[in-house]
Amino acid sequence: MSAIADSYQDLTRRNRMGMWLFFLSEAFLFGGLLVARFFLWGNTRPSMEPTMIGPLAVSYQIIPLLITVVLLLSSFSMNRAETAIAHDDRPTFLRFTLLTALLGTLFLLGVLVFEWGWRMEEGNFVLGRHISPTDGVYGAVIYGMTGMHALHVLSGVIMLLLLWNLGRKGHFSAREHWGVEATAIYWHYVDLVWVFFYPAIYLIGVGVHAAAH
Amino acid sequence: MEQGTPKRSYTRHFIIVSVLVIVVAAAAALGLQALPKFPRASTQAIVIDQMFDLHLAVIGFLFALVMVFMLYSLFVFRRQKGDERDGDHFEGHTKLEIAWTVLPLIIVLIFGVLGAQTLRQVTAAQPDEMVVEVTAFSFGWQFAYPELGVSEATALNLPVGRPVLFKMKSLAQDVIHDFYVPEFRVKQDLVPGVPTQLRVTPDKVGQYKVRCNELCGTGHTTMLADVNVVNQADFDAWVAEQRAAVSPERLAALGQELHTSQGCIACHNISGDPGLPGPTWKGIFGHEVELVDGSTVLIDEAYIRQSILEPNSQVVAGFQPIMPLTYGDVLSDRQIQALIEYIKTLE
Amino acid sequence: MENIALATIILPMLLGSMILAGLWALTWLMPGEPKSGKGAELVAAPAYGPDYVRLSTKRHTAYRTGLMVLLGLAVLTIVEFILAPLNSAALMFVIMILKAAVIMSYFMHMATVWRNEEAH
Amino acid sequence: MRILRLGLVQGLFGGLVGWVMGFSLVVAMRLLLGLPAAWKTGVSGPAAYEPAMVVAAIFFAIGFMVGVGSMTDWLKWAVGIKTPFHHGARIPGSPEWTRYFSVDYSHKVIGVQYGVTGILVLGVGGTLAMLFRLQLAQPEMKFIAADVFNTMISAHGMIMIGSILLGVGAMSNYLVPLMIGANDMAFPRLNAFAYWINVPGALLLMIAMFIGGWNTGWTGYPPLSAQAPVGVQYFFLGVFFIGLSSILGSVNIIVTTLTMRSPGMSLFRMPIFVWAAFATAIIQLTATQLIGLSFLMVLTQRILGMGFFDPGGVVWYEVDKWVGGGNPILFQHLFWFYSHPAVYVFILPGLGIISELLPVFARKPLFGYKWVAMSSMAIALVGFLVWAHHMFVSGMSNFLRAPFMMSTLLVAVPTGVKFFSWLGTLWGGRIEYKTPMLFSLGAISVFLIGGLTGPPLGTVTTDMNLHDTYYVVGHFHATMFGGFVFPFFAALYYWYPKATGRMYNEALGKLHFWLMTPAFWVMSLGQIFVGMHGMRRRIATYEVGLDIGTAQMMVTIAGFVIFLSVLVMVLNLFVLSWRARHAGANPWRSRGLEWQIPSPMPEMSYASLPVVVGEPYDYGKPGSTYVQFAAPTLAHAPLAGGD
Repeated sequence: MSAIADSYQDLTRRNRMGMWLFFLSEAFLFGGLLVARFFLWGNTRPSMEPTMIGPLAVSYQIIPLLITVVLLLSSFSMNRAETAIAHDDRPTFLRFTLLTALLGTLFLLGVLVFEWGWRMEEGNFVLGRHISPTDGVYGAVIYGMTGMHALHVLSGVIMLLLLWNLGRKGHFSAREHWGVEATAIYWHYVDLVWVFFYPAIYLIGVGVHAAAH
Repeated sequence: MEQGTPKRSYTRHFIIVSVLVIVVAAAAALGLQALPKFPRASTQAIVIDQMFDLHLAVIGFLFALVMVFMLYSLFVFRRQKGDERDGDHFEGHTKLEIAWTVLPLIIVLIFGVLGAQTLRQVTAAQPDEMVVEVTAFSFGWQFAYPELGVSEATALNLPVGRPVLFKMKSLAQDVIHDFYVPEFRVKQDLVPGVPTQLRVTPDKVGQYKVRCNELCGTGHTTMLADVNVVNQADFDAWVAEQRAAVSPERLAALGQELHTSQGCIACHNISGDPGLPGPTWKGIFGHEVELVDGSTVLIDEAYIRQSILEPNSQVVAGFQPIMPLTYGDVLSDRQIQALIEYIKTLE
Repeated sequence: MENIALATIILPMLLGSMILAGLWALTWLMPGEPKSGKGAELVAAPAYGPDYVRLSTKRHTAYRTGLMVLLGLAVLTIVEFILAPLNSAALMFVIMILKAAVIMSYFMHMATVWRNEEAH
Repeated sequence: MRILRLGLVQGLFGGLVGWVMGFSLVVAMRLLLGLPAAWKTGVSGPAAYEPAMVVAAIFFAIGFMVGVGSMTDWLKWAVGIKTPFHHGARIPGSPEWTRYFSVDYSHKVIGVQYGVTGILVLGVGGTLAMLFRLQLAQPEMKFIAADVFNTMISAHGMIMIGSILLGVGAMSNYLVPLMIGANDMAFPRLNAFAYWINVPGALLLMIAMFIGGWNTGWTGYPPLSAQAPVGVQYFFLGVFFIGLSSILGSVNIIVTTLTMRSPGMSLFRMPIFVWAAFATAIIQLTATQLIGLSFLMVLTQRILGMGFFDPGGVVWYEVDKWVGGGNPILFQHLFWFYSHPAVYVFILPGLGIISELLPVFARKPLFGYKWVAMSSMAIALVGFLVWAHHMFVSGMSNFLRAPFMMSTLLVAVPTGVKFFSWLGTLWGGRIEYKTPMLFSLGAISVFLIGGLTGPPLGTVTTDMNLHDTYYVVGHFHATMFGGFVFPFFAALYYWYPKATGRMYNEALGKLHFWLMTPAFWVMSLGQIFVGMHGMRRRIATYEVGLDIGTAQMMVTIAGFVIFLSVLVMVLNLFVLSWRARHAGANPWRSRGLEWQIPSPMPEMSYASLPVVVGEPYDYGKPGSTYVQFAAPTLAHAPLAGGD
């Protein structure tokens, strides 16, 4: 017996609803992390002591700000890509999808290298330039929040690359591009989470200093 | 669909059921009140038992209401053999629904208010409270009476009739325990890092047990301590006996524990390694050190006590005056003595 | 002190110029807009998804909306950053929610969830 | 080799491969970085390789899901291969029974898979309970060591919760599409995934018992769980995967309910069970994330040293005090934000089943349909605001106690509406006593015990006495049996003829009921009684002096009778009934949609489109119909009308 012959419209409507329910569900996960942050930190946050980037001593604040900008730009280019395929403009769609994936990767690198501070020291990987995950609740919450978010960015980047590959092979059109829409709203959702996380981690509260130990 | 029957009259049924409900409710309430009660031994327990009795009365009534209605329906409205007809067709009764939404709501609100009131009664500060510090560890209890100079008691001795304020903690590296004396009817968790408190006024002489009531690992079942509620004279005698029993070794052991639990360890290590914000404790007792102002001082009991109470008065050379000023409020005399005894042992 | 000076003056400028540079780069990457009145023909295909939600939206209008949203979010981010020293969590939350609302309504097309697309 | 082609077997193989891969990955990375292979020195066995064990468990689940084939279609989509949706056996020509051991997209197969797995897991949890009830039958018994005892009660708790979630999944997956006139769920592949992820989840829970166990109780409170044996990690991950199933399953239920109803079925013409399943899905969708998060936080605290709940981790300095120590109470807030609403996940579908069955057997409309439907939603919503009543004595902020007491007591109001509506439904009916009806009535009586013992626990002062005593155990088991176990059995008996086309043995069904119900009363009341007489929760033994030995003995005996009665049911439904008589399409003379089609149901339940034209429970109203069937058609089922 054949499948239920539901139209692409019906399926998209369900998919869209399912996707948003998934977002609602994830909102509780990220909300829980925010709750943990406010419960454990109260009105404090780890202060951002200046750090050396090349020869310049810069406030550590700049790195989260830079990666925030990168994520924001990626959201914009995602929107571009989606609008393009909605108008059957495949070359633009492909270009901006790839650009989004690139910016997403840049964001991930920003988190991994600058924010978490993974680096090689004497042949070993060392973690934590200004804070490490074992630094009490400050380290725990920062790594918990950025880690959970980075995990979602990573999956988003993978989805974008798959999307780009499919688009390259001629999938998606103005009429049928649920795949693009899903990836796009997922990507924006990841950005949306960062909208809450960035101030919660780096801007709200009084700076607290790491004890020498 | 099957033919419905003409509607029956229910007045007679309602009268019978109402009578039955009243009878059964009365019987249930009486029966529940007559259940054997666990002995009680505190004034808080009286309040709590009254609240519970009130609950039992309502439980009895509601149990009777639902069960009598249900069993009566099951018996009277059962289907006769071969009767294929449907029941009477009525879909609901809005006024009735509103009634059984609003009435329980009112009862619930009353219970909420009563609950809040009794909570205030149970937790209210009493005049002339005796402070008892309770420390739980895996898997045992320790009690201290800072006002009486008694520490490290393994059994909880309380004078009858005297309000007690328990200040409770679990050690920072330990797990959650719970202080529960069933006869007192109150309990409170002891959480690492979160000091808690509980008030009890024992009102009956007797021997009870503190029972750990939060799963804490292998020894949870046997994590008990004796509670002796005694009259004032016996209590005084016990205090005198305990005071005599304080030894430097026991104090040093307490000092070691305070070193971690009070956070001293963050700045003062016991290994002798440099690098922490504060001086090490290893091998300093009885030695002279240079202070920031260039003078020297002998590290003796007086100096240590002074350094804890007024940390910035005599700072050792090479260190910053950053030690918190709060330890004078946090630590009792005995605890300071314990730290001194501990430092003495670090050769 | 230097940190505060850095935070309040240099960084917003840096951020602003970065965003502008990014915008410029993206505009450069963008395909050419229809110069004449022929843009209307490009709209023949349903502009968004299978449900004709933005059938009437021309492509360059949609692009412009995206750009405006980006600008708005950038401005809000700068405001957030500059106002951080005020240490007002409430204010931060207002801005966060504002940004979230913008993202959800424009980038994520939240309205499409409730749209009943039986008319086709 | 048909057996090797079963999804289950391939999944287990994939899981094993994944486990080995994950374990070697971590060990290899450690060796590459010049670290010793063992993570911890001074311990032996699994504990020394904890991070490797954790990664291995995650890979185990992934390997299982890939091996079983529930991700095949998605992986194909990712590279652009279209996979047509099809019903029927995966491998053409293989017999019907193989479908139940492999990935299958039919919601009816998935429902049965959920149900059977649920009963199997129920058996494991029940066996554990029987073992430690032996220890508790008399004071000061010593035949189970304290550590083993702790692991057993913890495992009993979580395994039973897993089994209940599976049972809830069985009911909602099987019944919701049938009841709303849909041929399948909105996302059949997701549905299959949501079922199969339970299998590695449940397996991890059981493996956890054998790699050191865990002594934390099912609640897993840190700091205890941060210090517990390595088994606690597998417990966390097992719960995590079962939780993932809850979330994905609930997405499916909500979308299905909102978009796939038959024409004419407005929201207030849905069968009442659909309302209950819908309310349940809302809770599962949102709250489940929080238990996953809280367990993940302890997991990372253990292997990465992230001190969320470690009060000793004080390393920061602010103006004049040290800050940065973790707080164990945060865990309890996150944990109970799920685990209290979870209780409503367990009971709401059961209460829905009771409301569904009473009208059929009383031959009367459900009294106050809209009120019952709304009471489900009210319970679900209020359920989000009451979590801290599990923490009245936990040391949380004092001012939170009174508001949470108030909100907790409020739950009594919608629950009361349900009870009174059931009484209204029975009143004036023509009640027929078949096994499903008996179980519904038994459920009411048992749930009444559970419900009435609740308010003393919700009132702070009485809770200060009763908290974490056996009173709680009695209360909780009464709500679970009344809210889930009895209705689940009722549902099994009720829909059994629909699913299999055969009628179970009525006498054995009644025997099951008459063994189980009185035994349960004894057990529940006995637990409540010993709880009020100094019996703490989760203790391996108790003193002679408490004088509760007789009551404990009765509880144990009653427990064994319940266990026996469930075996009677298994015998009845799964052994004897294969040769039972045919049931016919509608043995209960029900008005429900699914009873108007043949039993057992065809692959495509509603080949002809059902159109709802009346109220669902209009028993006793001459000439009323609920559903009419359009001419047989294969055209697509249009979306819901109205609403």
